[in-house]
Amino acid sequence: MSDQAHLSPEDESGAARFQALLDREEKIEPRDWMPDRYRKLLVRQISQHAHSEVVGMLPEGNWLTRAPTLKRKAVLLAKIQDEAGHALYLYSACETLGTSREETIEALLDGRAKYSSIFNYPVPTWADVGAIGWLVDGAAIVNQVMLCRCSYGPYARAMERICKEESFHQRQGYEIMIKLAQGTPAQKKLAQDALNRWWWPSLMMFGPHDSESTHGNQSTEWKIKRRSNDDLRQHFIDMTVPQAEFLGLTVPDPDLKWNEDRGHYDFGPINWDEFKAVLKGGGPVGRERMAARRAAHDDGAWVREAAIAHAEKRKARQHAAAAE
Amino acid sequence: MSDQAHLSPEDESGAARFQALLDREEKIEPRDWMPDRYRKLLVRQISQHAHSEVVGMLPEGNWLTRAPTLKRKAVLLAKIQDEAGHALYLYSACETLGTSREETIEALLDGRAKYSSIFNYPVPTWADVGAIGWLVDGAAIVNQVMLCRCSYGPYARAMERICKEESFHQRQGYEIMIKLAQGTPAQKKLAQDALNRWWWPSLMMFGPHDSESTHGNQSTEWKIKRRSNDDLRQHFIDMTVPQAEFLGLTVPDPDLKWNEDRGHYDFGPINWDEFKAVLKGGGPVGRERMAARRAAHDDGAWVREAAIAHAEKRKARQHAAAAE
Amino acid sequence: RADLVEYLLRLGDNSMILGQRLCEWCGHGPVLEEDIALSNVALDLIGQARLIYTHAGEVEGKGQTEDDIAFLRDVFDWKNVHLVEQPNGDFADTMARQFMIDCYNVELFSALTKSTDDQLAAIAAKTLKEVTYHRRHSGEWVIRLGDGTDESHRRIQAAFDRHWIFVEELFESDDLDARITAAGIGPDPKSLRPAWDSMMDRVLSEATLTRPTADFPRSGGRKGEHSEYLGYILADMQFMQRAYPGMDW
Amino acid sequence: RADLVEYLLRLGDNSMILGQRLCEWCGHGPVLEEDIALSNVALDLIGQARLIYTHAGEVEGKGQTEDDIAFLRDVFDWKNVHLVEQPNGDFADTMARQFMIDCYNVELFSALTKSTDDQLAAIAAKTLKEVTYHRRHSGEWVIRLGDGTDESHRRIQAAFDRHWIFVEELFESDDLDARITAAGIGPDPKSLRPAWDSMMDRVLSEATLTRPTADFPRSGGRKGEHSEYLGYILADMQFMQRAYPGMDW
Repeated sequence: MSDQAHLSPEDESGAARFQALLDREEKIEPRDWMPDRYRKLLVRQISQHAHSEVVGMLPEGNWLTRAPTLKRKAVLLAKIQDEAGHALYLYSACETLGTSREETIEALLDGRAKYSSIFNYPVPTWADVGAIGWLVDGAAIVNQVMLCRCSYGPYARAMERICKEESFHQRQGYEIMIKLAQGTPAQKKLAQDALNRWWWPSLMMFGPHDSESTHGNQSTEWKIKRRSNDDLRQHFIDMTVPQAEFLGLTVPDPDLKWNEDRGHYDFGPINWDEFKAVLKGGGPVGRERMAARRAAHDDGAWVREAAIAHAEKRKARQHAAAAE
Repeated sequence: MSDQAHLSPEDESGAARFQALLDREEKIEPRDWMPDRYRKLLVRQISQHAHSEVVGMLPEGNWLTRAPTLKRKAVLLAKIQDEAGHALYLYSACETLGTSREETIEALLDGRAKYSSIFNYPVPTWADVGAIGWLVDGAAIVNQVMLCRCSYGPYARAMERICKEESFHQRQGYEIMIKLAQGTPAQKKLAQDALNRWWWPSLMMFGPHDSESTHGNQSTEWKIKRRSNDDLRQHFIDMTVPQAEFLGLTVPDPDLKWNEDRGHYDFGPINWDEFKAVLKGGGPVGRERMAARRAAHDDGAWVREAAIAHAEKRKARQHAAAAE
Repeated sequence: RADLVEYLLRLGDNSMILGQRLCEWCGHGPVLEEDIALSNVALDLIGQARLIYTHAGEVEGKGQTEDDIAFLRDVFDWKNVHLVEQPNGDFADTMARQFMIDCYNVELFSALTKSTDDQLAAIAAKTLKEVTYHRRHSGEWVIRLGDGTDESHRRIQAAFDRHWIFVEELFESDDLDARITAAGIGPDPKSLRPAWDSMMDRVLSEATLTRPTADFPRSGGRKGEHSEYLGYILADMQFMQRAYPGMDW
Repeated sequence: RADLVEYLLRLGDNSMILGQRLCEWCGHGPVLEEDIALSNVALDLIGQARLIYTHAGEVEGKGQTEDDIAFLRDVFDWKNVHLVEQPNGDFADTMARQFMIDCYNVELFSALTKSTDDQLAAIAAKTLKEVTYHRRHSGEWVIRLGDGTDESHRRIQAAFDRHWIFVEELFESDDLDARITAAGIGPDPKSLRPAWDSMMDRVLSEATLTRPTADFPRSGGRKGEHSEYLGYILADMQFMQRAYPGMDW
């Protein structure tokens, strides 16, 4: 049964307007009529994105206390702070769709909502921090640049703000890689190892092949998603391979080579079994990530309650004072 | 009112025998009659000694994960293991006096019983581990050698076993100091710093001056304590100063010098205010030590309960099997 | 000059170690806004340490960089007070510790804006703005927690009780302080106490909390005497520079 | 020869890291006897690592000592399995982890007593006695906790559930294992599984526990892939050798 099947007359005019806005490439705004499934699809995607920012603080946060220089420590702190900020924008965007931050976070903590499974890989060395900035943030940007043109106004606008900061992060990550690649043999090894571990998971960030994607079509029709997974992935590879060459590092894909005819890099088959296993099983450190988030939430409960209680007390006092 | 005041006829013959044993330098055994205050004094002293072994595991335990070589790590592990063993002997000695290990430990955890306040000083460097072995164990041995001749049999025998191991510990500690003192300038500095910090607290381990000692007299009469605090302290200093000289380290006491007439080292005044403050306030890390012990006890409660429950189940099953 | 270097280390080490401690909160805060606020404070503190260390390196004139100073000294060469190396504990512990040091820093850096050392005065002017903001933030939380629920009141009171033994050390003076004060470089620590006390009393009272007392105050941090926590902090913090000496990052 | 060195590191690193983890228990055990028992196990494990590393250094022939091998390698050069680097958790976690590795070690070192490498065979003979004792100790605790109180049953079951994802890795084989097996130096890890399974099943059943299943087993430790815990373990463990390089202790 499609959304159209039981529309009231009012809804019908809303639906028409919704389609007209889409057709004219104008933004849908919170108070506009929108199909239920459009709303759900957005909530799912935006909240997943928000959770990814939050969970994404953990792998890098790991290296805050161990960053090799004070400058790197400060830059990393600022980056993680930005990520928390991004999560705030995105939770707000979710709220414009009628889902509170509390509900959204509940869904993460009880396992109903997902976050990017890229954060379920461990970050054992400093070079990983560089590789995450370079590759993971790089892949994220490719996605996010597209989402700046998404049909839902608040999401598109949040993405614009996020993209600016994210490209700064990507540059910082690449800078870490440059330092390592131009450094001692030990540093070069760190860099190459990190590239070896993060290359394929980064490619998987764009999701399954278009032929297997479940939400792709509807998302594209509604102009939430404006380019296909495979298209975005190819774009990322084309952009990143020359960067790896500049670093003097080897991309861990023997099939990788420039295809003059296509004007793109050809690349080897992706191990989708691993992708599915990580999605399903939480990946090497998925359990640790969720445990950390749950602990933060549970340990913080009394703080949040105190803040509310105090705000109420204060309000009551102001009230009493005003009444006198 | 003295113990003698309300002795039954039976007690009186016991008291006579007790005194006779003391006079003949024979040991008092658990089943012998003994004055209540003798028993209490012993329980106080032995349990304090046992607690010191237990709490003493913590400062050095700190360096197990950071010992500079595998050999040192192994030696330190063995030493701390010995200390736990000493505590077991001593808790057993206490039990011969009618006080269970549980009661004794309760008294430590609720603050009624004391432990050596030397363990309330922090152990910030590896050299401290050496200094503890050399000075703290060294001072302990001086005390313990005397206690091998103590009038209470089980305590004296526990002390004999302990003394053997303890002198091994002291030698290990001194060996650490030798390595440091013969090492690089950085190592020498570590050694000298540690000596500076541990010298005076070690001297305080022998307790207040004889003129101020509260339990000294009675203890001496009953042949628990066979040499005075000041006497033992002097012995320790005479023994240790040449060792420091051999190391090429400077004892942090400008008044220290050999007194040909006395045949002993003269030394400067001890800061008893610090001693009292540490005793009273728990010293720099007393709170942390007790918190660690309480946490170990509380976190282990379910384990101890499980062991008892299982033992009972097993016994019941054996019973049932036997009854069939 | 050696005095000035030593004095700068005392200042920088406080900021450095507290900043390092706050880094541990990252991703574990009670609410996202606090993750942001705490990392903001950490960022300011580490920024302060960098400026102060760089200045110290220049004054010393032996070519030591901010990183040499932060990553190549062992425990006994650190001059921070005990308060900043205490574990984060729960959010109340962190906020009590923070408010205590923030109040101190506001008075200290306010005095340092008049330092005869121009560079230090300039650093202090920048820092004063930051620590004033920190104090507002931590002070608000002290009030919120003190005058919040029963549980939060209990926790924040316990946190102050636990940390009060570290107060005396903040205001201890030694010979170096005397020379620094005489040279007009920095204030006598003792002189900062009345303002600290009155700010503390005001906020504790608004938070319906009781001012604790301390029997056995800690001391000696400025001379390199530290708790056992510092060694573990440094083991993590310095790992990369120790394991990969002299490399560029 | 490079194969043998690599293989020895895989063996030694397991003992080393687990021994290091057990050191953290010191002074914090649930009862004094366990403080002694756990440090005894730790002592054995560290002793094993020392023998194995020394042998590896000799085989390699580049003058590396046991300490060079233990203290100068960063995360990616460690070959231990994930299981041994897991945090101690509560006593149940420690005992579940211990029993799992003890059962493995008994089978492994039992096979290694027949190694064509004489030195390794000698080490294995000594080690086998130790790990057999360890297995008895941890096995008794598994039974005691499983068949103890409701709480202890719940905790030890949860501990096995948590650690089960690390089982597969113990029995993984790679090319190196194939060559090692072919040379008669050590057993094929896969071949140890049946005995491990049956011992595990016997004790779990006596402990009234359920054998868990694992969806997404960890792997790769032998190739240098590790959890984020190992870096922190090494930061503490290696601090002294990193901060004071090349000195005698």
